[in-house]
Amino acid sequence: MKTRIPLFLVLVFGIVGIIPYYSQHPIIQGSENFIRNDVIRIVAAFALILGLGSLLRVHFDKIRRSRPNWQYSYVLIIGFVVSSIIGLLGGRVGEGFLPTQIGGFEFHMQVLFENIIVPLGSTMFALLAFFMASAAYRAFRARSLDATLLLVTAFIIMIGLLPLGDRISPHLPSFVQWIMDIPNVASKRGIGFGIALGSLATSLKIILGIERSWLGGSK
Amino acid sequence: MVALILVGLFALAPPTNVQALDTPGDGGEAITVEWQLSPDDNIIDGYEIHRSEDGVDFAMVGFVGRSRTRYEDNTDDGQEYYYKVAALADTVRTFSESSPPALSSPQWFNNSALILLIAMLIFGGIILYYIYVARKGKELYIRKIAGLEAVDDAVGRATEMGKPVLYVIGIGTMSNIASIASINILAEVAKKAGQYETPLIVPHSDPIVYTVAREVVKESYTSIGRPDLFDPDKVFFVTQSQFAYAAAIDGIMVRERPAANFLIGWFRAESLIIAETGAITGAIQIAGTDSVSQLPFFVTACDYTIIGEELYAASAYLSREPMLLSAIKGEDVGKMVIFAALGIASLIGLLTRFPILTIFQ
Amino acid sequence: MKIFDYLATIDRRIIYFILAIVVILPLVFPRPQSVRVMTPAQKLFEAVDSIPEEKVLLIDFDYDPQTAPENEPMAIAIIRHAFEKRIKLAALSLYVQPLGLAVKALDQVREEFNAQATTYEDSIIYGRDYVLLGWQPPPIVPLLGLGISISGVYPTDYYGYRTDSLPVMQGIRNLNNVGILVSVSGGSAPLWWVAYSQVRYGVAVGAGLTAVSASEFFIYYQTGQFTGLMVGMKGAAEYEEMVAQLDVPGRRRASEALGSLTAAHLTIIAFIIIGNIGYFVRRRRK
Amino acid sequence: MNISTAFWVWVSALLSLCIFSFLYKDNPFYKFAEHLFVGVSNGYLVTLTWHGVLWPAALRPVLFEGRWWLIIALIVGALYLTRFIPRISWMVRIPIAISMGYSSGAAIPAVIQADIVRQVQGTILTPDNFSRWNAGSAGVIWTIILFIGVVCTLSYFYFSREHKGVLGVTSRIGIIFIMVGFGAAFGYTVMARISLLIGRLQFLLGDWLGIIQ
Repeated sequence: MKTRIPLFLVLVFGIVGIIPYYSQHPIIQGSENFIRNDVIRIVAAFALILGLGSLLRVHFDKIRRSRPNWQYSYVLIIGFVVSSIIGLLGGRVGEGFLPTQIGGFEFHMQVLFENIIVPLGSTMFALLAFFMASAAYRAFRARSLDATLLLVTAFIIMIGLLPLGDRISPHLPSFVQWIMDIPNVASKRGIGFGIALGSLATSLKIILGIERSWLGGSK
Repeated sequence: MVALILVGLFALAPPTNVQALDTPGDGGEAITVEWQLSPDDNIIDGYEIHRSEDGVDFAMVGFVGRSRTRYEDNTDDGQEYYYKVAALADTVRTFSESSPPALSSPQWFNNSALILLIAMLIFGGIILYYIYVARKGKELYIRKIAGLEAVDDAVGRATEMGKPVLYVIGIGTMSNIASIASINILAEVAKKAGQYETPLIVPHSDPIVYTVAREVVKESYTSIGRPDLFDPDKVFFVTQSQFAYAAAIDGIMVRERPAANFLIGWFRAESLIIAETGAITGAIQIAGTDSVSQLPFFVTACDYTIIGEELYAASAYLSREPMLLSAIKGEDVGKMVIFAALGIASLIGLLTRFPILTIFQ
Repeated sequence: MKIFDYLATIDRRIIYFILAIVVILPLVFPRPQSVRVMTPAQKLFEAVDSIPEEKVLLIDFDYDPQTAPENEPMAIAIIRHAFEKRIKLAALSLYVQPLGLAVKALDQVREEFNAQATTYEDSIIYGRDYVLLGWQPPPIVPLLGLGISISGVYPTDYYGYRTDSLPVMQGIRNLNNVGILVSVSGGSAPLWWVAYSQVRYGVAVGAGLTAVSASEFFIYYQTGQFTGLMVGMKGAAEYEEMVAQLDVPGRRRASEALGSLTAAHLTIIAFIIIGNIGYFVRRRRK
Repeated sequence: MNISTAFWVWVSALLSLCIFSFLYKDNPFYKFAEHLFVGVSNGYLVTLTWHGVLWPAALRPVLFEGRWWLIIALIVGALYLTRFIPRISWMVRIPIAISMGYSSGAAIPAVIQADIVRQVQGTILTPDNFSRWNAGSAGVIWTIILFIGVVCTLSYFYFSREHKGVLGVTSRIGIIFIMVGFGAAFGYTVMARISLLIGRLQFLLGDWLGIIQ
């Protein structure tokens, strides 16, 4: 019972996902649309909160057992609680009943997003430019014929993409476009076929109940 | 101007044989009108489509350019329509005979999806056949991946230099296929390291992958009769933060100076930091991942790179696990089908005038 | 050759410092850079430009703060293009953080136009000229739902109005009323719009891509599944160039960055070459 | 150089510097910024989930718009929470099965059409594909090179036979195409990473310190 019902459901809803590609009959399109908009959407909405539960539990645990860097878990939890209150009660752009403005100073959710989440997120990835530069100097070697071919192509692309490349020769940017349109497409399409067949196999095995790891540990 | 003068002298010849039929294989509410070109097609502007519900008074519903013979009209199901097509040159138009009445209705099968259905049955059939065959225990051959020789050499070299081996599984979770494939390769590396009694360090960034890997390493040591070699301090959980994990591994590389680094699994941008420090410490580095965006960096920073699907093949080769073997074999035969489709379609496309591309629309 | 031994052991932070200087100088002392428009961006511009009166431009915001520096100039360039040509615009996002960036970009361009506008007609009004539909997870819901009914997926818009009641949405039922769907993305959302929405409903799809995943997307451009592409900051600069020819106001952040991009690329190439010279010299000595 | 006086601009700038401090070494400022990022991001997720999804598309239709049958979906969704109740934790498989089954099913025809059928179509040797490059007769050569590249790359990932004989030659050619493809990815990725840094410096030098206009 614990496995037969889930496996039956995964098969039924798998078929519901496949059929509308093969029939445009209003009854089929309409019923699949209802299932997607009303069942799948609402069911999935709960999953969003689930990930949150485990995150908070990890950090409460870290504080209770005072594991290394437990002090920062307080920063995480306080940051979460304060921003949730401002967001839930204050509304997405300050339209809620909790006042999110004192004089000219606004602090509703959109302000927090643009001034805390955006700078932190984009600076995190800006670090990569430095790691790239350091790796370029100390690790990227033409250690084999393959690596040499890779680096030569990369140099052509890196220069061809720049306005400088256009000044060196008007043919360079079009040569870069040629590399992207022909050899690059050929290799990525060849690799892509393998990945497509792999994901097709995985989806099929899930629907037919052959792949069961998603059932989780407890049998 | 010339067209007008000509037209003024002779009346325009109208399009002929106007047919109206329910658009096949659609969701209804559409009628396709077809006709034969008017003999004066080359000098007219185009064709006007006129519709009537009683066959008497017609109103214009559409217009198409010269030398076009088809038009799809949006209609209401359950209402009969008559159609006339007029050849139009500037302001002069001549009407064709009216078509017989037509009624639009939905069909259950969308026949433009026929090729998609055939492809699904072929590829699905191949995959299921090999699952069935693998389950029955039939011997399935897979060639040895060149990367696995590099793995053996690397562990051998670390033993000669009396230095530990570092195995990094990346930041993937159990839902990443690359992490699962990496665990199978870890089992093999642990056996090799155990035989040579070379220490094996395995830092983790995902708690679940960590618990699975610990069991795998312990089981590998017992399978070569050396359960005593398992050291819990060598297989440990570091942190879930992407960059802190990379920084911690750099620390291990600089302190422990492993002679062989395995970077096999799911990686993202932090791969740069790890591969760089490994290159500086002079260790042999074997990388393997299916995250295509990181592969270029591994190829230039590491001594050997297992590329994309080779990782799945290596894991199947080592573990001999039926499900993994059936996946590789099924996909191989799928590739054969793609080879065949490319070859046959190209022959047809080159040698005959048949518009082969419309098949794959 | 002691020089190469020294060069090989340079501290990592010196390399960071060199890169920072090389990128900052061209920003502080900018030199105008011209950019040549290539076909992928040209085709995207023409597709957006030729959207008929009764159809709408649909923008999918699928970039988060991590790739905002690359993707945001693309989104802003397209929004300016749509507002300048009075093309009806609908925006949505498949994930939560891109939604915040959608609000930011749309507000910024609306303010730019309204600062210049004098009459009610030529200013940009929410609900009349554009709508922000919002975010409805999971992604499969909009990917397959928009083909049947847009208001079915988004009964109310981001600000809580009834979607069907908005003037801009009059006569817009589903993807058949969409001229082109442009996904400005730091991830793989453009692929899903092609695989799900285009396969089932045949909508035209264009994309603004982060350069990291660009090479994998060209296979869909070669077959025509993507009508046009903007690739990385250079693609954004190309689109900004074409929009500038419509004499639209506003800063062109991608074009301003081209000087630093040139300096940084040459520095990275130099690092790789020096590093390799050292590598081969030491290998021959061993 | 007119430094900004806006409170929030200073907050953004200081948080950016906290992250950049990781370049020197992992330190308390970086850890603080990283944890704050995870905390506030999840606060944003909760806000958007409630205002954007749970209330307008789930609770309000049931409570005020009389679409009572949505209650069934709400109950099924609530089963996700049984994960924390050991005795009936197996019931979490029901909503998982529904979501996973539907998305797997919807993916099958999509992947076949977009990633296999249409990709084969773009590779076939036929006059329509020759003219697609609108490069005249050169288009024939480009399509042939593309065809060879796809076939050879695909043969490199063929595991049922040793890479010997014809297969040895095709996989050698395949690896060349693969390396050129990786070179292209490498070049574009360098541009991407540098652009992200330039974007941040445009903010710090422009909006914050006012050095660049």
